[in-house]
Amino acid sequence: EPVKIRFTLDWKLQGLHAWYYWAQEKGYFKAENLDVTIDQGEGSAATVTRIMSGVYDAGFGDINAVIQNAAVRPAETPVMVYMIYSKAPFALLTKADSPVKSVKDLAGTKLGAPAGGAAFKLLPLLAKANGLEYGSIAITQVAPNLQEQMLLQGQVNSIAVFSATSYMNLVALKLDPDKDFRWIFYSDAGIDLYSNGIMVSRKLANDSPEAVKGLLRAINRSIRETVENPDAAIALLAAKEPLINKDIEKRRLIYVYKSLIDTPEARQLGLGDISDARLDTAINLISEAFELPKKPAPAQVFDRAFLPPKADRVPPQVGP
Amino acid sequence: MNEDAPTFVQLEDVRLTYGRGERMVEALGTTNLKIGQGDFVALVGPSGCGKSTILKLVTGLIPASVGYVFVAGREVGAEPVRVGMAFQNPTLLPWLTIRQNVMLPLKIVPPFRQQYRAKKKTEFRDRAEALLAQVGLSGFGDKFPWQLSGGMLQRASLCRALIHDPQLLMLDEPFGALDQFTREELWAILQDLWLTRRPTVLLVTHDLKEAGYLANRVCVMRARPGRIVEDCHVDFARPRTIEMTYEPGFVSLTQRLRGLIVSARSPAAVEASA
Amino acid sequence: MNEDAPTFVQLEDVRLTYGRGERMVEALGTTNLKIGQGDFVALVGPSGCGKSTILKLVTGLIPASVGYVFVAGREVGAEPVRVGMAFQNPTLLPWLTIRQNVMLPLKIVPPFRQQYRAKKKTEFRDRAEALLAQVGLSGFGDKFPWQLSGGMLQRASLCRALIHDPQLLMLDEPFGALDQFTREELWAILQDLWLTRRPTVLLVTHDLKEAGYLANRVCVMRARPGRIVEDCHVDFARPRTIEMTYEPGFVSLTQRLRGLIVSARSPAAVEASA
Amino acid sequence: MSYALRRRLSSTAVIIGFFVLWEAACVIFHIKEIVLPRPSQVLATLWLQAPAIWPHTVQTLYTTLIGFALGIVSGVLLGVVIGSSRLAYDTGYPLLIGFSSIPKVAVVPIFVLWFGAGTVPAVLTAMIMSLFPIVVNVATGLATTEPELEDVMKALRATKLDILFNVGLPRAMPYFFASLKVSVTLAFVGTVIAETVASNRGIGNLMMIASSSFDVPLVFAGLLVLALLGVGLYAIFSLIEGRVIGWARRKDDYAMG
Amino acid sequence: MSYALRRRLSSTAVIIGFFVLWEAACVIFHIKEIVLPRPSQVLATLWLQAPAIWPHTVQTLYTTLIGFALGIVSGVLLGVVIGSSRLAYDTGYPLLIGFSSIPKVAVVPIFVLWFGAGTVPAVLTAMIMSLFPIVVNVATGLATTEPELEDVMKALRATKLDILFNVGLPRAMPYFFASLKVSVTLAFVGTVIAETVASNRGIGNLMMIASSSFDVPLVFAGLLVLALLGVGLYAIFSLIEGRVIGWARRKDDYAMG
Ligand SMILES: Nc1ncnc2c1ncn2[C@@H]1O[C@H](COP(=O)(O)OP(=O)(O)OP(=O)(O)O)[C@@H](O)[C@H]1O
Ligand SMILES: Nc1ncnc2c1ncn2[C@@H]1O[C@H](COP(=O)(O)OP(=O)(O)OP(=O)(O)O)[C@@H](O)[C@H]1O
Ligand SMILES: [Mg+2]
Ligand SMILES: [Mg+2]
Repeated sequence: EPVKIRFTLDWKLQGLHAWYYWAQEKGYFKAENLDVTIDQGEGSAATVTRIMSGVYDAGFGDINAVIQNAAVRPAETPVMVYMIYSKAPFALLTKADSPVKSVKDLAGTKLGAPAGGAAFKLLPLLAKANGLEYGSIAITQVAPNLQEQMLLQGQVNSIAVFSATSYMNLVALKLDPDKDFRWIFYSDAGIDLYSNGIMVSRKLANDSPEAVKGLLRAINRSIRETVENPDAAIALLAAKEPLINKDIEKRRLIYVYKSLIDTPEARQLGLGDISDARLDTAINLISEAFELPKKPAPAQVFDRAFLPPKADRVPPQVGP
Repeated sequence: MNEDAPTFVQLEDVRLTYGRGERMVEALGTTNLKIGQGDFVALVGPSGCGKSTILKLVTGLIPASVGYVFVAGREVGAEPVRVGMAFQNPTLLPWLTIRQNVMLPLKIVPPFRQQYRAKKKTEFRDRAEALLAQVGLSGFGDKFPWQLSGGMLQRASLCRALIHDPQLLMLDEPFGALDQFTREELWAILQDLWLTRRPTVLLVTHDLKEAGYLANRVCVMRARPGRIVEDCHVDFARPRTIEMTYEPGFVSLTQRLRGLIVSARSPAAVEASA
Repeated sequence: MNEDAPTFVQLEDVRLTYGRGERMVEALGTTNLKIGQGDFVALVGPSGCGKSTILKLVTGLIPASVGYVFVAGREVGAEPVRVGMAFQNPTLLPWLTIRQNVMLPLKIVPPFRQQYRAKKKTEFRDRAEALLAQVGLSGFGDKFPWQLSGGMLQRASLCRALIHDPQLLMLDEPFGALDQFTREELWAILQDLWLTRRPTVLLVTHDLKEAGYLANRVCVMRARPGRIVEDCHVDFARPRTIEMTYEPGFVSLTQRLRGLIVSARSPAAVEASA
Repeated sequence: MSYALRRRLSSTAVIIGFFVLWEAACVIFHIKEIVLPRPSQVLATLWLQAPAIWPHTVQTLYTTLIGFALGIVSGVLLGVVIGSSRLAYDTGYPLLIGFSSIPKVAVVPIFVLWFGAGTVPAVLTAMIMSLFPIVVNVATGLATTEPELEDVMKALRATKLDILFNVGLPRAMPYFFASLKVSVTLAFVGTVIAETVASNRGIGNLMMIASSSFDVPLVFAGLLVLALLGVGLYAIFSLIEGRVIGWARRKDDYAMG
Repeated sequence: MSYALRRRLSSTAVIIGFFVLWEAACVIFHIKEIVLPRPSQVLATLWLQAPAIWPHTVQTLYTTLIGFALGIVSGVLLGVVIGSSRLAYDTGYPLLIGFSSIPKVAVVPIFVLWFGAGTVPAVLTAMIMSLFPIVVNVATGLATTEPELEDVMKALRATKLDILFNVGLPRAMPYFFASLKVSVTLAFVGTVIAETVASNRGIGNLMMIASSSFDVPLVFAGLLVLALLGVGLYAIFSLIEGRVIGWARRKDDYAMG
């Protein structure tokens, strides 16, 4: 009989979630003898907590949250099995005409950051890596959904954002995110991290490794198919939730794929895999930023044993 | 007694129905009543005949369904007359002490109102205490209403009706819960007050002796729909005494009133005489 | 009348103080009272002397501060006795109609309680209507309490005290707000009821004629702290009539009671006689 | 009849006036759609997207009604306990106040960790949010019941339960209905908060989806739906209230003489 | 005295018992810290981090008190208007109910865009959240005032304002104090919600930071602080309530004979 898997997303329904629903609707999960239910999420870090609590078996969430938890509660922490965003979406966003051109220019300006978010937590490291006195930045803490508007209103000079979210917010505001704004990615300023991917509970990984493999096979296949057929993928999503804005979600899907998934590293290692050296650096950075009591081993965080063969994981070309 | 005094209270073809539609109840049939200034009128009649209703009409608590109520020559409510009322239920405000309850009219009614802040701890307080002492409640000023017995509450309520020296005094069975002796003492006090201050008084009572002792006129009502069927003048000399109530003249008055009420109770009999 | 009847109600060295600490009030001094089964006792005394307090003690509404109250041989509250009480204020429940208010005891008191659901629309309803008709309130069953006059409320409250055929009947000035005739009618009804059903009755009243007409014993109380100072037996034949109240024997009884109350009102005089 | 009609007309006029004012303010002060959309935009969105909004509305209403019903039952029970027992009063109140001072957004994730995302956390949140006002008002209503009314029952040797059902609760009804007005709004808030955190459907979910594509008029359409649902339930309670506690409001009737 | 002491002791015992039970449940059912930390952990965190938590506490308390005070004033005013005017009742209630059914999380961003991040949006949120229960209860209290009591004033030709101040408001006090208990908790919730959206200080901010580093005991320490603040304010109101509406609760006194 099929293995039951409760799967949690990182956020509400968006274009970049298309492949999960694709796999479900096309019956790929069923073909792997899996019974998957997909729930929307409350943040990529909460995915980790949800799986830890035992209510969920797998999900799409943040590897940095896995690192944080693995340091304290290694036995309960889920393990990442398929990296999707091989580049972290953390970025600083300012208006194109702003004097803030690099991290160094933040000195003496006002920065809006979501309280507690990783983009905020990494700021001291970012400052240090760029030789800037952290105390010289005037930080205002704002909820993520307010950041762009406060930037536009001039209440802050720059904001620390999730590029995938902010980019599309600006599009929705009928602004040109590429021309009117300047993006400073953390990864380009010395803070190179991984980000969201598929993680499963220890229990699932230990008890039903075949199920995990099947899950990844289905998702991997769906990623390729959705990226090649974005219109069909978004239409499938819209059938599920008619309220989404199809244009925006399609753009979001493509933007995320191009900027965060289809990276040089992914072309080299294949989708889903990572470089152990980079992960080690990331673990060091996170441990420092969050003052972790000890550094977890990379093997505690990521397990490539369930990945489909590399030939199946070649990043596809974006379809029409 | 004083037939030529100017009319102070006048009910002109007043009718009163409670409720609406099917639930409508005619409490008061067409009623006319004139009370001269400084007069003392008693209202007697069977239970539920509309005595309290008349008092509420004169005080302006309910509007007449038909007809007009005039007080001091103006339509009721508009006139600048100090009214004191003792309700059938001694509705003291439960969050105030007895003294505060008694002083309430001084807080509301001009001209006392203006001086209330200045005098509430001295003159007005003494005034309330003096009145309470007169009705036998000295020492109870600081109690709350629920700490008093039924009769004590009624006396406190009487004090509240009197404290602001009203020009129009409405008393709805003010002595109903009192024993005969307390009652007789209060009769004397009320008569004194009336003789010295001359307010216009409308008194509802079931005690014919009380009506005869206190009033200049006794109006007898019949029931359902209520109507005044008889208006007796009481001409005994003032001040009256308890001894007087045993005199034959007085006894025959109460006998006559009794007879009137008996016939008022059987509506058919009245219909013929009306 | 029936001196050897078993004691039904007994107050044994009862004292009652309200409140605590400085605000303490001694409402009832040491009081002893025995009432035989099926007896009819009236309590008279000045306002605030503790009559209502005694009724509440016997009904178990307040616990004695000192001493014991026994009803039917057991401490009050524990005994399986049907009690009917008419309070000094006709505290009808404002969210129920008059009929529902009157039927309330049937809903609560066994054995009626068990049959309430089955009979509330037939037998019990008729019973309530019959009782209401007896006190002159037929047609008012569907009204709410605030739609009735003071005297009507009092009569409804009396019906509520009687409907469940109580073995112990406590009446706190049940006729205070009624005119003399209605009152006399109700006296006759109450006497009939007593003669046929023989409940034990404790009646508080200010009307000495009422006490003499209805009761077998009249207890006179003095005030502050309240105490029973005299216990008069009334031996007129039953059924008594209104005419009887004009007979010399009766008049001299009420005169004697008057005298007792007069002396009870001046505590010093009583202290000597007690 | 004509009086009732006039009353209804004038109150409708004032309510429409409120929306007209809002529209005018947006136009006059050039308030951006993204800050506060005009009511006409909101209504247009509501109309155009109605078929897509409908299932979310049904979900939220369904969840809220269940949570609210549970809230009423447990609220009345707790209120009775707190209103009649000294010990429950002394301990129940601080615990409840403490618990209610906590924003439920912080509690919903815990429910999700126990029960998973979906209807259960939303029902629970609606229930615990709507519970407290009911507890407080029922307890206050019971505690302020006139002892004279209880004496009527005590004289009949009524049991505590008899007294509760025949005096305590009827006396507390005006309090209870007052608390329902507050509670029903809190039940909606609770459901929606839970839906924004953890649900695949419902107005809360709709608003999150709408706000992630910056569709502010759609967010406001969601808010408008909530407001309408709240008012609708209020109207129903109002009708019941009018029947049940007419005795406490007789003033109105009286004034018409 | 000994009675009061016993009462206090037994209620303290029950409250402590509640926490002991919680601790025991966590241990027995092996509840993970990340789902529900043990109270001992929370207390330890509270104790160790006290200096860091303190400024947040002060900020939240300060904001809440201002917002709550404004909420009381405007709530009573609105309650009086709705309780005494038919038109205000017919229009004010639906508008208020509609507005209250909207989760305030959705409204705070608008305040932030208007007034900037910081104390102002938090004060406003606390105010509008605490306002509604007060409005409803004051209005109900006024509407259910016994006409007999008003007649006492009307017979004295008292003005409407006289009646309001001498009968209406005193009569509505039990209702008012009941609503304060609900409102004070809502004021805290409002402040904290606004702080989580946009603020650099306050318990809401603290909890956001704590939860992002998965410091669940610190999140719960924040919740515990909120609960304690709520209970503290409740205790103060309780004292005032005891003095002001003793007349409505005389039952208690009476039962001791
Ligand atoms: N608010 C009301 N609504 C409906 N009917 C009422 C109302 N108030 C009084 N009534 C009716 O009006 C009639 C007269 O009532 P009213 O109180 O004037 O009588 P009353 O003469 O004072 O009687 P009592 O001597 O018993 O006090 C009664 O039949 C009563 O039922
Ligand atoms: N709840 C209470 N708290 C404090 N004192 C009270 C309370 N109830 C009654 N008293 C006091 O007890 C005394 C006796 O009261 P009670 O009601 O028994 O008098 P009563 O004989 O019935 O008088 P009345 O004929 O006026 O009804 C009064 O002095 C009263 O002030
Ligand atoms: Mg009357
Ligand atoms: Mg009494």
